[in-house]
Amino acid sequence: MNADITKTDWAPRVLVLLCNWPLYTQSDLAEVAKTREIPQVRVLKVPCAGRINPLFILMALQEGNDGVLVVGCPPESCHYKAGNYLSNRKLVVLKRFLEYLGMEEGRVRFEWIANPEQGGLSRLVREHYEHVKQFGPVEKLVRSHFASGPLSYSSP
Amino acid sequence: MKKIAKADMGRFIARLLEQYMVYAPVQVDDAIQFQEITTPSEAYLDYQNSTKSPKGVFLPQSEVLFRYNKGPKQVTVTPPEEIKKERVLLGVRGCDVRATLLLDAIFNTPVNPDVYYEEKRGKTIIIGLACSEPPSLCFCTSVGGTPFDRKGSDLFLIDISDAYLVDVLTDKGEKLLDDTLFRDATAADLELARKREAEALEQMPPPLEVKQLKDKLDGMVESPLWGTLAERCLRCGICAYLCPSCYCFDIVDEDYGSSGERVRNWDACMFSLYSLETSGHNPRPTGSERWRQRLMHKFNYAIGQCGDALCVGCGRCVQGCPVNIDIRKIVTDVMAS
Amino acid sequence: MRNPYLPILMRIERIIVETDDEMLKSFDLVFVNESDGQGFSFMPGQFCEISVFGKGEAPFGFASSPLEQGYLRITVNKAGVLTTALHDLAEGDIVGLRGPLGNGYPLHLFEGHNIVVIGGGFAFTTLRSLVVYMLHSANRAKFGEISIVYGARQPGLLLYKQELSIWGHRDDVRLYLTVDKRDETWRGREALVPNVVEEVAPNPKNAYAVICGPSVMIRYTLPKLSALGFSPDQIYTSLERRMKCGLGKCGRCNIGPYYVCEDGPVFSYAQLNGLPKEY
Amino acid sequence: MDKLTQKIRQEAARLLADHQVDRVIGFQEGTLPLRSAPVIVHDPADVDKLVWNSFCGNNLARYLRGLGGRRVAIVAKGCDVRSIIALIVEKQFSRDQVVIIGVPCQRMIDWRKVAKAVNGEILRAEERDGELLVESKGFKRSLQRDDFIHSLCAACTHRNPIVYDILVGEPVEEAGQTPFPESAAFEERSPAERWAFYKDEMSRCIRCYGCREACPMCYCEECFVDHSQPSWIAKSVEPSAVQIWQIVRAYHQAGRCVSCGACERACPMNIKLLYLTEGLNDLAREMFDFETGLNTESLPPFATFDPDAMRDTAKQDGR
Repeated sequence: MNADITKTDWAPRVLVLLCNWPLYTQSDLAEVAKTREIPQVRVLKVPCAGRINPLFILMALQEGNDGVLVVGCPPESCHYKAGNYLSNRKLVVLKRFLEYLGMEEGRVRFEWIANPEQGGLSRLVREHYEHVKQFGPVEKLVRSHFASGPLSYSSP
Repeated sequence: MKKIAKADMGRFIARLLEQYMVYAPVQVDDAIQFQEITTPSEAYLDYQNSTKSPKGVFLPQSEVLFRYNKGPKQVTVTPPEEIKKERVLLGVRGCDVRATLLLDAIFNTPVNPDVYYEEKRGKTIIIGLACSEPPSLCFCTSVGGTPFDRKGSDLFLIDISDAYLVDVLTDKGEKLLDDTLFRDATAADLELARKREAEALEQMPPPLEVKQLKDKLDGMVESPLWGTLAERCLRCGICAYLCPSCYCFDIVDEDYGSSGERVRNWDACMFSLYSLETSGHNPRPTGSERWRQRLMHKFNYAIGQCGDALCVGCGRCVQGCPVNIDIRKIVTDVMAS
Repeated sequence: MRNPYLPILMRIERIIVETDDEMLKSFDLVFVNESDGQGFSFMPGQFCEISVFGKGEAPFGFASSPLEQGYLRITVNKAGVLTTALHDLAEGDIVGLRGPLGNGYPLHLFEGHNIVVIGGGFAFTTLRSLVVYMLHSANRAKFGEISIVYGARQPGLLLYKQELSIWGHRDDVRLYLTVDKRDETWRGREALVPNVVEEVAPNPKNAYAVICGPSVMIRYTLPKLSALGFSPDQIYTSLERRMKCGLGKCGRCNIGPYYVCEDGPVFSYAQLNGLPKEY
Repeated sequence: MDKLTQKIRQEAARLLADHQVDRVIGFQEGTLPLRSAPVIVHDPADVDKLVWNSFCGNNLARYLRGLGGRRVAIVAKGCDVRSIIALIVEKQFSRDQVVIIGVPCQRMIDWRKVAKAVNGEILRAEERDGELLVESKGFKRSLQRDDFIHSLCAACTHRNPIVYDILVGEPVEEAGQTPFPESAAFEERSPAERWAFYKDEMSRCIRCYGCREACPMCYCEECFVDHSQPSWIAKSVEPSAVQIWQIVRAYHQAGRCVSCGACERACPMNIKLLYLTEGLNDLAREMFDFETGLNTESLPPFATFDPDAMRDTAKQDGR
């Protein structure tokens, strides 16, 4: 899909899955707004990192996101007590499994931050954005679209 | 009768490739499957049996029926473009060609013909390949075929050591021949081919007793056999997907927001989703009903539907079943019951 | 020849909420391209595949009669992916239609006979088509007595209330409405369909019964009809199954050697005798 | 081996005759060389079908799906028993519902390996004292049995049944943990090569779900690929859909897989699958110090956590 876009025009598309709970103050929200200034960054708030089905991440990659960043609370300060302990295990294993299969390191990333308003969130998102930019457009796991795809997928 | 030296096959395939899209058996790691080739050397004709049957040439596992675009209060529907390049299906066993003839009866119907199948079928020339070394688990002679079954092929190749004898069966086949590569076969060639045919037939196991199978199954709507089979069956789709004559399919929309495609995919009667209804009711809720369906469809209903059993004895389901459910044994058990 | 897999584009002209729980809606569809409508004809009991593009297709029996000109009606219970998507559409939206598919009720057999129509719940759709067809002034004389037994769980779940009211006032049709559980609005019967059939005791002589409804209703009504003297070849039903192609090709909807889509969906119980009970 | 078969038949006959169980799940002679087949015996008169040999590769714990309230006996080698334990941990049935006829495993033969080594179709095969006699059209050959052990069996560390009700045969000496060669070799490649390999292998997938259905742990009433609300991935063989299907199938086995190899053994397209689950098993060992099916108390790693352990409070992304 991105093949005809020249490298210089290209900017990565990044999905940020952000836990809703550490966002208390105006300055927290300002941080979220700041991340949205980065082109093609989409921030999706979730009620807890524990809500994230690993399939969300695979779907995001399949739909052509160049990076996926999950930002949650540190496990011990989860609003729901255990949500992040469980998601920590699941998401880290998924990330490491994808990298085991050859997915670029850090295309999928998990971070826990306690206080977004201290500039942490936008810095983190920017960092992730710059990190995935170096890989160029994502190819692995991207769904082939019919506009360019074949009429039948099977080698018969 | 013509013949072509094996050494010339590469040149023959190269010539085919100039004009046709060529599907041939290709060894991909440890599997042999029919796929489009771009160079003659990809074709692997010394195979015994392909892992997957060539049915996908006519009925691809996933095939776009049409594409749609959605706008506000409007939709456009675009069917796929017509196939421009004719195809050659090279090196197919007689059993697989026979399966194609059975599928013709399902898809090329006078009313509501399946236009997708029909087009691909009509634009494909079939070069059959005699089965000189039938695998031991094959049973084509039990279900009306032979290792040298020529029916349905346009050209039919018989391995005679350093050459293939070429049986020219249709005009479609004849137009592929040319004088530089194909010569008239000699009496000795014909004799050798006959010998090969006799040897191959001799290698076949004694045919299973299937004449009364349909009648027998008529009385088995309720039978403990179905439960016994279901008990061991994993309910995967291996047998159906490897089978050259299983053709069931599912139709789904793959949506991309404002546009998408309607796709048909192979389906299998062993899957629960195959018959599960929206209400949650499944008319074939367990493996027993699904096994009854599988066996009945192949050896009973199919007789009325396409004139013959939907089994060509290729042995792929026997080879592929992870728990060794063996159709030969099932048929024997049914007949003995 | 028309590619039978390509849907005809239809515009939703009217949406009617049929039941109190709003789970059933009727959709009146008109051809987007008039030319598609020319030569389009169907008979009561036939069905079509409706597409919501992006969600897929599902089969629905025609609820309108061929003699209701200008639109095709389907009535849809909100249950799965496609029907939910259909319920979310608005008037003016576009859907696809493939059909007519299958065989209708055997009207050539029915003509000259008394007809007993037995329906339950939202399975009354093609029965509506049949009744409207038979009651039409051009057709009424071809049929003998027409009786209708129609039941729903609650009064608010009866479909086609307008038609029911019209039929109730006609003197050439016997309409027996019933509900499983009455409420304050209901002054009619409170009884189960099989019991009403037993009570009104249609005469099997020179008659056909057509029965559509939930399987449990059918299971208890069939013995009542037999007891009254109806033989299996005098009782017709319309079956439903998971379907995909509607053309007898994709497998799955067969009952024994019959494909519900192609050989049905209308069957007599004589035809179904001895076949696997896969419905 | 014959003695083991005898013993299994005796025990099965006894359990059925005494109505201790209503069926015995075991192996019977297959209809193909080098393959034994699962069998479910209901009648003491049928116990002579039961056999034990080096072709009993299937994981029979798969047949404990949908057990309901029944009580059954199962012939189980090391990996089958681990699956049984894992299924008990996941509350699929209770321990007293299964009478485990444990058999210390002699390591099973990989019929594909033999087929590859022998030129021509194998018509008959027989195992005799460490020898594998195979008969092909026109010739017979004797092979060293140990050269054709399934790669997973060769690396197995739990050949003895961990729990059992009846033990048939003598316990074997367990080997220590060694890296699984196929995943070790995979890991040594560059990321690009790894992805290319995965992509290439998956291009043969026909979505028959043989891998899923052969696996004792894939017991979900509805698999994620079959969901319609939401529909996670396309039902077609579109490459990314197929790749995600297999990633998630393997991933759902993280900390649940017992390394029996049922998935890869079942694959009709000879797709390599073991480096996926073995890679995850390595991760489970490294991150959570966990191995599946060793006791009936430990929950699989994704079902629990340990707030005191570093591994659960610090993110472990291995970078």
